[in-house]
Amino acid sequence: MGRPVAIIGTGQTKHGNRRDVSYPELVREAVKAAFEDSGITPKDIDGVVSGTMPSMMEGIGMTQFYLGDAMAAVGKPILKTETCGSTGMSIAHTAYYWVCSGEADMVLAVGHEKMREGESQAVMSSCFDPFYQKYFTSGAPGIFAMQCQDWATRYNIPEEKVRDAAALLSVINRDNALDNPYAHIKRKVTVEDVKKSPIISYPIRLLDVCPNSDGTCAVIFASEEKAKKIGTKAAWVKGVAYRGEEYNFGDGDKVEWQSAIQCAKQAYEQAGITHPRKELDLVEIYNPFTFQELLIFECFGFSERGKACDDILNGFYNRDGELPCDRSGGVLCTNPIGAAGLIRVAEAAMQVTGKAQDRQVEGARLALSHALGGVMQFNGLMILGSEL
Amino acid sequence: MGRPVAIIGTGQTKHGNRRDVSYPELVREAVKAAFEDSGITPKDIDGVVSGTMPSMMEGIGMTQFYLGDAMAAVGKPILKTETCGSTGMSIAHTAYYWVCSGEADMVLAVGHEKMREGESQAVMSSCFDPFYQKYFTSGAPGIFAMQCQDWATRYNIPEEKVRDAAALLSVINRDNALDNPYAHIKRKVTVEDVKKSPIISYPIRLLDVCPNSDGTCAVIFASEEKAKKIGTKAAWVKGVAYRGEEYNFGDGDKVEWQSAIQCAKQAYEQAGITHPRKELDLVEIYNPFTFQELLIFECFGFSERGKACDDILNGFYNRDGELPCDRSGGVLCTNPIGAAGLIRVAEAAMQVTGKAQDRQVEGARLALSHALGGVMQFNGLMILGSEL
Amino acid sequence: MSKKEYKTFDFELSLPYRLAYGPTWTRFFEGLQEEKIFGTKCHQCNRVLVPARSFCPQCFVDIDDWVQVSNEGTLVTWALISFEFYNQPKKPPYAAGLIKLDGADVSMFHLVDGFDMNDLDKVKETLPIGRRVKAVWSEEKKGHILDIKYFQPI
Amino acid sequence: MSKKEYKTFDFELSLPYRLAYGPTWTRFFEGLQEEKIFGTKCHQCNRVLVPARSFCPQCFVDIDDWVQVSNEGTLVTWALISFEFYNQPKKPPYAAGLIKLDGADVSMFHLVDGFDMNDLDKVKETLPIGRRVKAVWSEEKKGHILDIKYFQPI
Ligand SMILES: [Zn+2]
Ligand SMILES: [Zn+2]
Repeated sequence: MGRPVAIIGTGQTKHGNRRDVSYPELVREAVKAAFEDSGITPKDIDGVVSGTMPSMMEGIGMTQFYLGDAMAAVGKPILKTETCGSTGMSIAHTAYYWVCSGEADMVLAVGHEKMREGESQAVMSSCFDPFYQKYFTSGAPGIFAMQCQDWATRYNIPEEKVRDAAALLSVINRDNALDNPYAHIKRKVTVEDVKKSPIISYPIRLLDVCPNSDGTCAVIFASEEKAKKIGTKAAWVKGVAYRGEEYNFGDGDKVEWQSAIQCAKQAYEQAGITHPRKELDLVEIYNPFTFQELLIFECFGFSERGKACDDILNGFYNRDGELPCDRSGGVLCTNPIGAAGLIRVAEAAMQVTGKAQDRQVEGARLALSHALGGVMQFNGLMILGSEL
Repeated sequence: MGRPVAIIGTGQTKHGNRRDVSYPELVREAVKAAFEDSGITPKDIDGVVSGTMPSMMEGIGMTQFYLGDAMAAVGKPILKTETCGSTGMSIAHTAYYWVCSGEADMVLAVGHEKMREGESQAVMSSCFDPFYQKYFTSGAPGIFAMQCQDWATRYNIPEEKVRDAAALLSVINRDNALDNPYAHIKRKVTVEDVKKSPIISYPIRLLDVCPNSDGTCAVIFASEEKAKKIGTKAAWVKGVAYRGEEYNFGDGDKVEWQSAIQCAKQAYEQAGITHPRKELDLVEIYNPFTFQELLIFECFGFSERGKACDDILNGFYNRDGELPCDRSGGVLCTNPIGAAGLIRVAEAAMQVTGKAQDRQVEGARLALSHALGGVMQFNGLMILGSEL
Repeated sequence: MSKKEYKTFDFELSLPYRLAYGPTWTRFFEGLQEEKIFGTKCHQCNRVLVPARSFCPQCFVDIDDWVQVSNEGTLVTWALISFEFYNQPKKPPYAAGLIKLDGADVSMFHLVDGFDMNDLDKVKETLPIGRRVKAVWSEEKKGHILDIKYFQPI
Repeated sequence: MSKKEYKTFDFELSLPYRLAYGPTWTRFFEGLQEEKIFGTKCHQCNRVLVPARSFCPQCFVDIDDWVQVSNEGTLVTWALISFEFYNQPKKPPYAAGLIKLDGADVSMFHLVDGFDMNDLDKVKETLPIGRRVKAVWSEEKKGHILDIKYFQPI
């Protein structure tokens, strides 16, 4: 790792259907909140990193210049980073590298999406080559359903157990979202509600799936010197990793999911974590689909292979369990997709700085944030701690 | 500046109409060349940075995953950076920050575009908001024509002189391209040819304008330790800067062009340059339009205000002049737009390492590379030197 | 480059959008329907920004001080668009320009029209930099930037 | 969030494209026209990659050793698509799957069809993981991935 880098402030919009504001105004709402939270002003910022997944979601091909004013980028350098669903995490990584390089002391990272302005599944389908994969990906649910069936078969997990575990995970996330003032979907549901909701793509049902949200998240990264000078409680970056896989969905193994496994391995090494299940205080997993989150628990070493369902059913991932997952309600309840990865980072930062209010995990000192993108081709992580 | 960073190898495709290969194959052609030039293999790379302007140019919304295989990104972290016309420079900056941070020792930067696969002006128009500016930008030539008229009026430069200077600059660039094996347009023209070519957007004529090219450029950035271990002649990063302006075209002054002026100021400070006109050995300006390059000469302090025309007419920017410009033939002769900024970096690196073959500027030790983007909203620079 | 012609894949990508104006742009565009051009004034740098916006790009402060500016102004610069491209909003030749409306501190981007565009010399003669221009309104107004049909030399 | 409804701007963006297949994909897709599925073999990792490609994504070496694989293979996993979305290539319900063709070392992404998709239990019964499937060809072939109409359980 390079020189220490801290997160000194975060800001989020109220996420959801935000037809009440224009896209630049939505973005600025979170940017202003991040400045307020950190106690600095636009003048203090050395650079801005922005991103969506993809720009075409809102029909404007180069958002970083349409939104530059709203990100206080006038007179400053700006970078725009887009890596599909993992965009928000890549924004955080780019901002981190920039501060870490010594070329900037404070960088504003902004992830934004106004998914309700376009046809989101059609836009996402436009991300694929038209020769081959575009016909079969069928939006996100199709490929995630395939991954789930592959996983359950490989580890001989009974269909009913997978179904119950995923349903309970949906309930946990949705209950968590009730405590989150920024969350989009805030509705209490039961395991039975989830299991009876309409099938989207077997085994995925409506209540296993994230919504389309409008929203923005802004996070301010600072050097050690600046963070100490500003003096507010900071979250320290302890581990940063990202991995890609082959483009063709059929080339790789999405159960022994190398991009997830290897990326966690690197982040743990950097953070000095040897037993993630024990050492982490909470995790913010990028979880647009319940089933996939269960598999990720295994790939990241929180649960043994084939045992994530047992762990969730035993309360291990509950808010008062040993490793609370997505105390924010996760992507499952809020998905402005270009922001969603950065929201994971922001929520982890809020937790280790004790700013998470009603959703605070008591005594949280080490938190993992995650995002994934592509046809399950990319995984990225950032681990945050309360101490330098 | 952070720790020293070097460019240890570059690769380019033959640019032009490349319907003979698929987009991934076009990208890999340059990536392979960069590996050959540097003497390293994909295994040595810690990360990949990619970009286009914008992804939608080729109808594939997320090129970094379609092209990931071709960029040797399997099993590695990848970032995609897009900032309009300056994309290629932003890719270089992102790669530079990454190596500079100490989080990576070798990063592959790839800029790519297959402009001939889409309707380029229509795609570029899609970059604007549909409420307001989209109706008036009219592709790139319109706004550049406005900038030129504003500049000539402000400094009372006679129309004929501006016309002659721009025509001569076109001839210089086109002559230079004849020596560049990668260049797209390789055709000798005269000042009269330029002045008689069809009007695109007064005062801009056809031979004042860049082509639509397919092409890719790859550049490998390395830490000091790695560069020295590999031992090939390296180009060292001496200055890095980027500046944005307001989104609304009418808000800023595009003659006293702050993003260009401030960005040069920062890069010169970093590189310890006080007299750019004297100290630089050559410049690779992002020059899709002849007139604009003249104005940039002034904003960057090579020519006094209102005097760029005199300098060009006096041979100052000739290949054997005091400050050879775009010895590669520039964007004017080759414009795969997402690659074009990175080509400037690569050409500057080739010059200061003595690898520029027929277009070598003798004794080149300090070179400036540049790109711009947005509605003239962004300028970025990277200054390269032959010594650490 | 090989001489062999390989296959190409031809397709048209079509995507629908519904973008929110939000309160500030709704009010600005509703103003156009009433033949009024609104700016907002920044209390920090004292500039009147046109079109109206909800914050100042330079000062990053909220602004909500609405000012109606003149329908007349000065031509800062212009371009004659003579080339055609796919999806072009207007058929060439046409002129785009930056107009500094009386009462505004920044320029407005719009069309300049109302005279013959086919003779370049005539256009140059008609449009010296600094020429006074005024808004010509479309008959049917939709709360759209083209409710101003164009700016015409006066 | 305000209750007031502000204006929206509705538009459709339409862009045409002409993408080059290049030599390898031209040959692969021409193969489909002849009801042949081609892979290429990497001499470094010895994997046969389907669809054919010009280089190995893992080894990054050129590959040009063409291998015709079987039209039959094993179902690795599948999904039943039951929801509709704009621009969807096919009307639901339909199934997509990964098929490991005999002779190939990676799976091919395609449709699984040829039986009633409307009863989920029937679909699950018909498609156990590991089920043998074979390519069903379209009558009219265009050198397109859908020249394979779908893979059908055998
Ligand atoms: Zn102001
Ligand atoms: Zn191989």
